[in-house]
Amino acid sequence: MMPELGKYAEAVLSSYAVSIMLIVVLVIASVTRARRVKRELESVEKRGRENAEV
Amino acid sequence: MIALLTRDLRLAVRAGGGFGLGLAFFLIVVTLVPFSVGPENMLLTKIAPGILWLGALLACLLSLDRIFALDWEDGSLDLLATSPLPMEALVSIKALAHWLTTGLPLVVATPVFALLLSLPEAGYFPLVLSLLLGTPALSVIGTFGAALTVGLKRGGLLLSLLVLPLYVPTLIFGAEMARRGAQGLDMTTAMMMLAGISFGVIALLPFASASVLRVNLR
Amino acid sequence: MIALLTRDLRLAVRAGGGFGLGLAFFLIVVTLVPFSVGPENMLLTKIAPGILWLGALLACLLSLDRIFALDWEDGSLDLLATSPLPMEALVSIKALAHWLTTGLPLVVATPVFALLLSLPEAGYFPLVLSLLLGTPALSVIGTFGAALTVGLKRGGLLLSLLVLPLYVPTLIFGAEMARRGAQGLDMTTAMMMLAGISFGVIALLPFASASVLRVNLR
Amino acid sequence: MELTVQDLSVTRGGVPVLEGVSFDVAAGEVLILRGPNGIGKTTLLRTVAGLQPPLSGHVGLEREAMAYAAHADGIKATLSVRENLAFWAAVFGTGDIASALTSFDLAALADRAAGGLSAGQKRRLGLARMVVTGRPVWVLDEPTVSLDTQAVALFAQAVRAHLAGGGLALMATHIDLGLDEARVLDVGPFKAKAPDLDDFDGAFL
Amino acid sequence: MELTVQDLSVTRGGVPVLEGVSFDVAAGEVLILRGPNGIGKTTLLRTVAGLQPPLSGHVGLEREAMAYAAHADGIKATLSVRENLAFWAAVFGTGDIASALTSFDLAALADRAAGGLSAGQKRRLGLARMVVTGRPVWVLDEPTVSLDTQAVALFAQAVRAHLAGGGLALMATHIDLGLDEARVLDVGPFKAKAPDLDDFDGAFL
Amino acid sequence: MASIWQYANPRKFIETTDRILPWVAGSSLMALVVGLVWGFFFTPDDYRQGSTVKIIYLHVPSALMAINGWIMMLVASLIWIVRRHHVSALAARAAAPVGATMTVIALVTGAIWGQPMWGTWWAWDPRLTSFLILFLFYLGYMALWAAIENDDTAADLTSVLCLVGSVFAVLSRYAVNFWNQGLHQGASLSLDKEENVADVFYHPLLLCIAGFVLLFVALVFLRTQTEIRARRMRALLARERLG
Ligand code: HEM
Ligand SMILES: Nc1ncnc2c1ncn2[C@@H]1O[C@H](COP(=O)(O)OP(=O)(O)OP(=O)(O)O)[C@@H](O)[C@H]1O
Ligand SMILES: Nc1ncnc2c1ncn2[C@@H]1O[C@H](COP(=O)(O)OP(=O)(O)OP(=O)(O)O)[C@@H](O)[C@H]1O
Ligand SMILES: [Mg+2]
Ligand SMILES: [Mg+2]
Repeated sequence: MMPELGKYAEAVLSSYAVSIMLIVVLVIASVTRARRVKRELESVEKRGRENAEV
Repeated sequence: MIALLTRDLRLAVRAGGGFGLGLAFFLIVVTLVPFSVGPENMLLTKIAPGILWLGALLACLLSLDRIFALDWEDGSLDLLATSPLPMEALVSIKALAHWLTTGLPLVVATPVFALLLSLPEAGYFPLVLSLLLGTPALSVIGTFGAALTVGLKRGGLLLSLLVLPLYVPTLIFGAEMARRGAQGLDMTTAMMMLAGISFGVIALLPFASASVLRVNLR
Repeated sequence: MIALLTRDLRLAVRAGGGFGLGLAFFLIVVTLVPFSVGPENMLLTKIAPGILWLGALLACLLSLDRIFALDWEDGSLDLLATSPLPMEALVSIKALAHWLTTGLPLVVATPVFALLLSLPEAGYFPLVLSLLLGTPALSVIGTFGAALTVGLKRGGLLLSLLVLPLYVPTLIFGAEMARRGAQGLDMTTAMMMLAGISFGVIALLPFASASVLRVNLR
Repeated sequence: MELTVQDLSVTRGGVPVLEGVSFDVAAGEVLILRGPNGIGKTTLLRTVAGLQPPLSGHVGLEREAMAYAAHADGIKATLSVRENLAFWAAVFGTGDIASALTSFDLAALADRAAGGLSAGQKRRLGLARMVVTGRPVWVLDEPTVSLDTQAVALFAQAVRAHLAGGGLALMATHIDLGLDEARVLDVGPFKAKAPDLDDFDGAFL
Repeated sequence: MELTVQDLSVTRGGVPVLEGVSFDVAAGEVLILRGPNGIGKTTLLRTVAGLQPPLSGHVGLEREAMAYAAHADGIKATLSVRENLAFWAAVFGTGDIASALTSFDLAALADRAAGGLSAGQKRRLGLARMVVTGRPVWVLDEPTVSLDTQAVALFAQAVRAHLAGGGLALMATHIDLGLDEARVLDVGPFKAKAPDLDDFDGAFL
Repeated sequence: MASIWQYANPRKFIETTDRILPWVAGSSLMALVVGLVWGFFFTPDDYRQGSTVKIIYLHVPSALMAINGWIMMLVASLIWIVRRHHVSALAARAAAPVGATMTVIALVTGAIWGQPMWGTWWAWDPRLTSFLILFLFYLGYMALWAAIENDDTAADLTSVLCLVGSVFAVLSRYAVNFWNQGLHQGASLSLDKEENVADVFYHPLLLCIAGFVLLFVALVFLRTQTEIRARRMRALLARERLG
């Protein structure tokens, strides 16, 4: 299955590994931050509404 | 306007080292270079124009945060902003004062430092000319950076980081001109570009600086 | 003592760049060198160890005035001086905090910067080792200079000039060690000298720093 | 010349601190703002002086008519008292500093470096700076901090002279300024209220 | 514990400003220094606190017993109120900051960055710092600058608590501190006389 | 059809992007997977470069997006300066880390590629050097956003920085070209068919570029939403503290 990369295998594989890792880290960071901020905003809004009702 | 310029110059002198700070730093860089790369004359001659330009640029960079910081801290900048002086004039004068206290002394002192790094004789005139053309651009660009970061706690780091890439074209053409001059090659293209950058920057950047300063003083 | 160390580190982090300042300056020097001396790889390889040491030293030098200045200005230093903390401990901790925020990050980042200057592969380990041995000495000597000039208006210039000659031995042995390492020569003498300077300075200089600080706070 | 402030809301650090503040001060009048620590007097004065934008509302004079002084009074420690004042006089195009020096009893100190002055003397210099701006509207934040009784009287006298010349003044203080003719405005009632949550729009606020 | 000052002469910028000052303050007492601007109160306090050497005379307590606070109050703008106090408590080995927070009504502000406080709030923090040092002698220069009446009362209360705990205090001020039991010393009479011009001798003074 | 500026309303923006985000993200994933698998497994080696040619599927798209990201920030900054729509300022802020990551990917893959091809990890070649400068611009831009507390001030200042920085970036590009002739190959994706890379490499490359573009768009949408929410939260918390 694996294509024959010859003497450059190290270079090709490491560049794929590094790039994919960087992209994955960026995506994960963006998604988790999005989730966290969304959750926090909701709780802040909820707290604010409750306070406003009292 | 003249009042502001004389005050800034006077402050620089009184502070015991307005003129000196940049120069001292330049001296430090130049004297430490032989200790660090080793004392071979050949090598030094080769890197001399570049190192002198680098030293001048670093000396400039280091004194940037004083352009507005002190006036900001003691409230002078607020008052200057509401004074009859237009903001563009204010930033231009600040840049001029910076050049007079940092750039000009460097230009004047360079030949002496060049001696320490055994610059070839043919290289003196191009080097000084390139610094004379280039340092005003460094001051004006630096003033823009200082205006961007005024009022930020510890803006110093940020200032260097912001200004660094902006300094690259000036440094490249300036050092290239000095290097070609030292090797006796043709240097007109580099010189024209350097002069072009300087004039362009002096003519246009004060407007950008004034607008960011206005935002910062809001 | 630990409270002081954590406070200093925390302040450095909060200020948005305690760790960064030295590093950024290092980056600046290293990226600007090729622009100024030209892009030839051969030449860069030759001057790489020296330039990296020079950059590290300048980055150290520039952050020295922050060791005591801020605490002096807001009166913390007066209060610290009358606190139960012995003065020798105070200056040692200040030096340690300076090294942790400036020297250590430099050591860690050096390999990346060395790449940009195409340092030969054999040079990495000696360079990092020499910096690891040498930067503590730079911090301790710098703390002494900072203690000497604390409270002087615009002490920055004076500080650099005072510290500069004190830095020369460290720089010579450090750069020599890195250079020899890069060329595959024997480097034990330089290494022993560098280590000797570091240990001597760490063991003895805090007493001098403490005594000048006491005088300055009288 | 009249300073009209209408329905002004001011923010500090992105937080509204005072809202709906309205007042006006005519030429020859002085208005003193009072209120507990942290209520927002400093913020209000800075907004009126045009040093920061209001959240909403309107200040009826452009900032070119005003001179603002707070604790940081733009004094350079290495310049002498005379040089400090002369600089500001030159920038504002007024030129004359002799009257400012005498009205704050600074003549004897004129050639001393400003950095060597005592707290009260420095404050007097900061106030003298107001005089040399020649601006009709003075906006002062705690002007008499560190002043002794005699200096407070000098200050009151200088303010009266300013008013007599058609100027007006707005100041915040916790202590008695000796200006009995002044109107007083307590800013306490203008404290900003919590926001309406569903107003999620362009400005986010 | 008693603070005895004998025949003290103090200089500022090389110039003698006060001479022959003597007083003593016993445990549980507070002494207030008064005098016009520029007479030398600040200089005297710094000398007593051991921050500068006296020209002549003697201060009866070593500086390890004292805590000094002036306008520069050693507060880091980027640290929170709590972090600021906790640091000083750790350095002085006292540890407890809760009582300092409450006695200056700072509990609500405890997690705010000190840089964002109003002038009066910052002053309260500076005073709270005195409490956490645990030092018996407080030397205070114009402690109530920028404080509103309520905060001045808090301050008076804190000083009384300090005195009740066996401490003593020495302070300079121009305004009323609400400490009626305090002794007052006018430093005016101690003003240094012009030196004898022929006395050009060892000390050059 | 209402004006396009209606999306400058934060709520409208969030609603709209919420609807299209899954599609953009999904197609990006598909394009990337297909493109990369195709490129990695089913293309031959280049006769000169050997298997290293496979790096092109990461290197070129990321290099393109690094530049386009900056251009997008420039446009958004201009919109903020001219029309003062908060969403555009926040979009510029959201794009910066994505662009910076793309720059890093281009730099790293380039460096790894350079080792076998040129015999060195790094050379002060014009294209490489200007990318390093671009990275510094990204860093400075993000640092300035982070350093300023007031959001509107930060938006104003960063937009001016972006404008001025763009001018200087172009200037640097010419300066660097003048300074060093360089090793890097010229543009080979021109419309002029003669100069193009061989077709076998070309099609998967196009797919990868599309994948990177879509990835960029998806990330910017998501991050802009986050910035909007974070900004609203800061405003609410600040008000709450008033009590
Ligand atoms: C750190 C090193 C490098 C950087 C920063 C870099 C950067 C770039 C950039 C900015 C582009 C331009 C994309 C475009 O404008 O179309 C590009 C394209 C390209 N690079 Fe690199 N590069 C690096 C190293 C290399 C190396 C070592 C090679 C191979 C020998 C290489 C081969 C290519 C190729 C084949 C293209 C496509 C050219 C085109 O279609 O325009 N690069 N690179
Ligand atoms: N970043 C911030 N977040 C929340 N509140 C803040 C922030 N910065 C300042 N504040 C608060 O804003 C309020 C207004 O401060 P301001 O300096 O205007 O008060 P003041 O009336 O002048 O008080 P003083 O009499 O003490 O000088 C204060 O309560 C202060 O704590
Ligand atoms: N370098 C100097 N040469 C001469 N006199 C000086 C010098 N530096 C300071 N002085 C004077 O020393 C005096 C003492 O100042 P100090 O700050 O102690 O006064 P103070 O009583 O605290 O005044 P205030 O109530 O205004 O705070 C002042 O009159 C000041 O002008
Ligand atoms: Mg206030
Ligand atoms: Mg005083």
